[in-house]
Amino acid sequence: MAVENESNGKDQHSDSDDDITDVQDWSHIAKLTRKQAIIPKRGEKDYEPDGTDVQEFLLFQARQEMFDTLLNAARGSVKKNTINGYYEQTTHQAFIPFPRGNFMHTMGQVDRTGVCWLEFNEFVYLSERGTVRPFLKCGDDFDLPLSVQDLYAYFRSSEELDNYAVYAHLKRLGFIVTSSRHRPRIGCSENTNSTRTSWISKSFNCINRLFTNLFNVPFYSPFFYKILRFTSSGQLYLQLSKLVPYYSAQKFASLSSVHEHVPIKSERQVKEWHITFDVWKPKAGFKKKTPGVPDFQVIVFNKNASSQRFPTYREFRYLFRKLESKSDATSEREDSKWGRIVGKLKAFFNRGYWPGEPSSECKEKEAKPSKKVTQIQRLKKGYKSFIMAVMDDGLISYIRLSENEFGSESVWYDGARMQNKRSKRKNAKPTKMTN
Amino acid sequence: MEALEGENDSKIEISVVGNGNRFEDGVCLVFDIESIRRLRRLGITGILTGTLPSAAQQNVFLTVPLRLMAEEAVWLVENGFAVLVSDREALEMGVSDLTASDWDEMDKQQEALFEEQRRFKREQHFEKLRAVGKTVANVDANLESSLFVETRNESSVIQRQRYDFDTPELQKRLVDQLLHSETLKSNYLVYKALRAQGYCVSPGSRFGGRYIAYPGDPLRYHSHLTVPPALRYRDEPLDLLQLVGGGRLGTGVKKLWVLGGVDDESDEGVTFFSVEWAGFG
Amino acid sequence: MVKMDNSGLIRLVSTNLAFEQLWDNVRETQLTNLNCWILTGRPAHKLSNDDDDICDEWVLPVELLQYRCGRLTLEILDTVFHSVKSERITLAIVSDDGTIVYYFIYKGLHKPKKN
Amino acid sequence: MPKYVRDAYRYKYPLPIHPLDHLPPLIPHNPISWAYWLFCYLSGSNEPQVRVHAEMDDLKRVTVCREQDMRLLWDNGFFGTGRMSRSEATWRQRTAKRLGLESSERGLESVTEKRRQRRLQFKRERSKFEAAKLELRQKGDLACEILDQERLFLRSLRDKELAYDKDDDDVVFREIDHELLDDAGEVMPIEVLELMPVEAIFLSFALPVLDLQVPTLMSTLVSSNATFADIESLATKYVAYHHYRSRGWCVRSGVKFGCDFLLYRRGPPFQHAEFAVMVLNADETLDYTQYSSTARVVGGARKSFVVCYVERQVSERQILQFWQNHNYASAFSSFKIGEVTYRRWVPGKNRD
Repeated sequence: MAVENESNGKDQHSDSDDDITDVQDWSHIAKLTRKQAIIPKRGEKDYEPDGTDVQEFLLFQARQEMFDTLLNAARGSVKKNTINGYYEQTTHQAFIPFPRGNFMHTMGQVDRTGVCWLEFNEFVYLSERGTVRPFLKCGDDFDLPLSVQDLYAYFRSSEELDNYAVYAHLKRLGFIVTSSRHRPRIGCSENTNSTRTSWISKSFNCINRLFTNLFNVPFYSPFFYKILRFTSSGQLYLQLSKLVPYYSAQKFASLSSVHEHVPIKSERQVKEWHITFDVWKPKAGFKKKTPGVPDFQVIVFNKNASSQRFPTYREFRYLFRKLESKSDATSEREDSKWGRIVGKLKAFFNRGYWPGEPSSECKEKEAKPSKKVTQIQRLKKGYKSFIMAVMDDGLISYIRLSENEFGSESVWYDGARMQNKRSKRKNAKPTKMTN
Repeated sequence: MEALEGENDSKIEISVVGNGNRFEDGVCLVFDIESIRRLRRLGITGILTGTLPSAAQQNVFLTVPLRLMAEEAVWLVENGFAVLVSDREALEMGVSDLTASDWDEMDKQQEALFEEQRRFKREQHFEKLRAVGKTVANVDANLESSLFVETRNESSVIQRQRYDFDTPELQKRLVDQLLHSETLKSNYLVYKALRAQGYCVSPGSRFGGRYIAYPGDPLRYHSHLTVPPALRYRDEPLDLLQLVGGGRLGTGVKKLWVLGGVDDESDEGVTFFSVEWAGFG
Repeated sequence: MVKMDNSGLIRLVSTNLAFEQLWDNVRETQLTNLNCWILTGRPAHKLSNDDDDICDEWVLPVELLQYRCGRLTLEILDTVFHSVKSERITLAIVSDDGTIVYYFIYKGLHKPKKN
Repeated sequence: MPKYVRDAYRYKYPLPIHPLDHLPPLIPHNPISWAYWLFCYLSGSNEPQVRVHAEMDDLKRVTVCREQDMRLLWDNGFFGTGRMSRSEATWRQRTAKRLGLESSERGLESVTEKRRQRRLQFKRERSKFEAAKLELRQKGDLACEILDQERLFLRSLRDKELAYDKDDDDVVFREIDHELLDDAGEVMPIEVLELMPVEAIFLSFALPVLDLQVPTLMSTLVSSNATFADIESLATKYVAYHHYRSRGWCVRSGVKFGCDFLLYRRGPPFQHAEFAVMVLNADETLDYTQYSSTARVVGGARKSFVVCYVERQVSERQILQFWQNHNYASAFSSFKIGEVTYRRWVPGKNRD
């Protein structure tokens, strides 16, 4: 009865563009439920009602197909395969006395007696797709079979319901999703050194600021150019870049426990955000006990709830520090960490105030144009990130928010130097700028 | 909007999931497919959010519950089409009221459903055998375990309690809680004005607004308007940067960016202005 | 009601309309009730396929400063519509980067271009 | 997307302050080369001989009107926007061309205009089809065949629209255009280059380019009796502008995309802007609609959306004090930058 259609092409299609989710052509799913594997295409839509019978008929047909699909999709299983689950109101959990099925690889927890305990999210999800038959644990002799409506009535808050909607949305796509607080933590030694490191970094920041100011002040005075000379645009940029300090993004997983001092002197309230879900891409060897670092961490945000506001920067920083998921750029950068430090030192000594010394960065640029690609990727992707699932009255969209750092990436070019080099080369072609 | 609702139709039941006993930021849901059909005829589409058991691995086509915007729910209640029910309260009352005869009745209903399936399956089976020219006496052994056990959409327990909620005082209290902030109230006025002009209204964050408005059923028509949150008519300066962005947003997707102004000082309703990039400059 | 003084912008916009957008017959009018100025003019070509023909347009200059909020409210817009009795006015948004961008404003809910 | 730039030499320098890049070679075993080098080094200066003349009008707008100045600011880092142009001040050449006074290069604007006309024609054809479809429907036809025809036809039209048409240049000379000509019959230079307030600050406070006094400029932009909020609002935008400029980005206004700045790797003639930046205060939070609509506009133009947060590190009083003492460097360095990238995430595309 319950046919599962794994039509990947289809939902990617719909997800790929918001404009497309706007068009729902139920005739295709109606066919799908009739076991025909068809990749749906966009339905044709009209500009506005034109009063014709043809249009009326097309609308009638579209609705008919939609409601036929809804009415024909019975939820449940044949008696032989039925798995009963029982909801306990006091613990807000459910248990399955005789558990079996694939879902156990990624959901629930089996206790010593072999009973599988489900979080409420998991229970509702499995019931909705017909895998589990839900009951309310009433007494020893009788349990009340629950409907979907009953299950939803047991959500304790609208926030929990929003979270569930996101949970189910990701589960349907095959992701492995767990509530973030249930996952065993790796490396919880943060607390012990946090006070010390924050003190160190605080004092370092102070010294750093002092130096920055010392360098800055004369630069922006009229006498500055009487004293100093710049022999490359790079030196000029280096001076300019000293004015405004910037927050650096956490680039390496290993550094995530270093707590930077974040001054919270905001007049506004700073909300403590919590990660809602840890998410893993679908994979075969997933182990609930040792799940490893999640691929994504998700925060659910209801854009219309008056109790919720989009995070401020202070809240973002707080969140980024709590993240544990893999970030796009991490692995790629970790290898070259040392190389980068050495490079920076070199660049510093080369560029500094030594006149006439060719900037190392310039050489590098010309030698390895591929570096450009990674820089642009770093800037576009950023570092640590989380996914924000935005709930808009039932429609869920996702955004990826990543901590970024433009401050350490210079994209300046030294036109003069490039020109000189080019004129030295014999077969200098008309310039085609590629940076 | 097509044919209006008949006077005699019973009210559509909207379940509200709140926070404990409070319904600020509550979520409004409809579980009954027939009700959803009626809503659609009224020009209210809502968003289907539940897993479709026949295609449980996708998100394009979903089933009940239908989630309504608070605006939609309030509009339905104000126009007498629907009643808000606190499902949690109703369920708890219902469960505690269940008597021995209720349990028996439920058993009987389930058994009746099974019996119907048995009859149908037997007939089908015999049909098949007859086609190949065989007759077998007993099929019940396999049949019993292949009976389908259904988890239904709507609750029978909650339905018994719904009438307790259909009082003007209670409904007003729930509506007030759903529209508890100034922002929500203003947005509701904008929503109502869009409905009054015949538009079908959906949540709009996909297009960068609070609402998007369609000239008819979204199944058949492209949306025409993207509506950002309501503005104060008199004293809220327009954010021109937003307006430039909004107007530009529309040109690509053939939608107008519509500003709705709400004036506390007059009852003249909502003043709309439609914005579109002029195509030059 | 709050008034909106846009007299400083009027030259900027009328020059732009006449010599950059090549509009004809660009004139300035003062809306006394608002203490603000509005321009009329005739575009060089049809501005929208939905228009039947080239017609005179009303242009309201407003200022967009990135570091300060503006003064245009819906009430002011409404009053301008009342004064000019036109289906649409064109907002000339003079931004602080030196550019002027033009946006149509229709009173009420308008249909988007079919095309 | 790199473009072919014919006169890249014109844009040799990324800033109006040029490095001393013509120093003689240093030969280690030749002391005379050292002395000569030192002489050149000391006698040179990065400071320009003549400053760019800028004016502030009654609208508190900073403009540059001399043609050589406009050119200098554009060529050396793409500062400012021509008031009668989309970016570079090209109005005078374009107008001379339009009036048939000289045959110069076709300006970018006129190409865009031709395209626009084509587009309108395409749309007119499309609406004819729509009308035909409606007519068929009114007769009860399901309009299936005509749909396919329509698609083919419209596609061919669109291809034509995209093709760049080289021929028809028409001279348009109107009555009023006489006002534009001087006695010699040449187009008068009425176009000026306008600088964003942040550009004006950068070119006078950070680099000695404009002939404006920094305190005068500042007190014009925010009047002397300004509140802290006014000062902070300007400082916030400036600090963000300076941050990106000093990393080498060409920073231009993002107004057309509903955000604050656009970042070009080198400048508009070279490639499209890669990033669009919204500048916010570190404890500011907007209605979600504002992020999502901006993200959509920016995403539609294939740019990455960055929210740049500016955090104040010292007390309001301290900053006011810096400001009143004209210690702008300290005031600006009392802010700290943080960045968050905002991208759409599509679950279906992130499963494997």
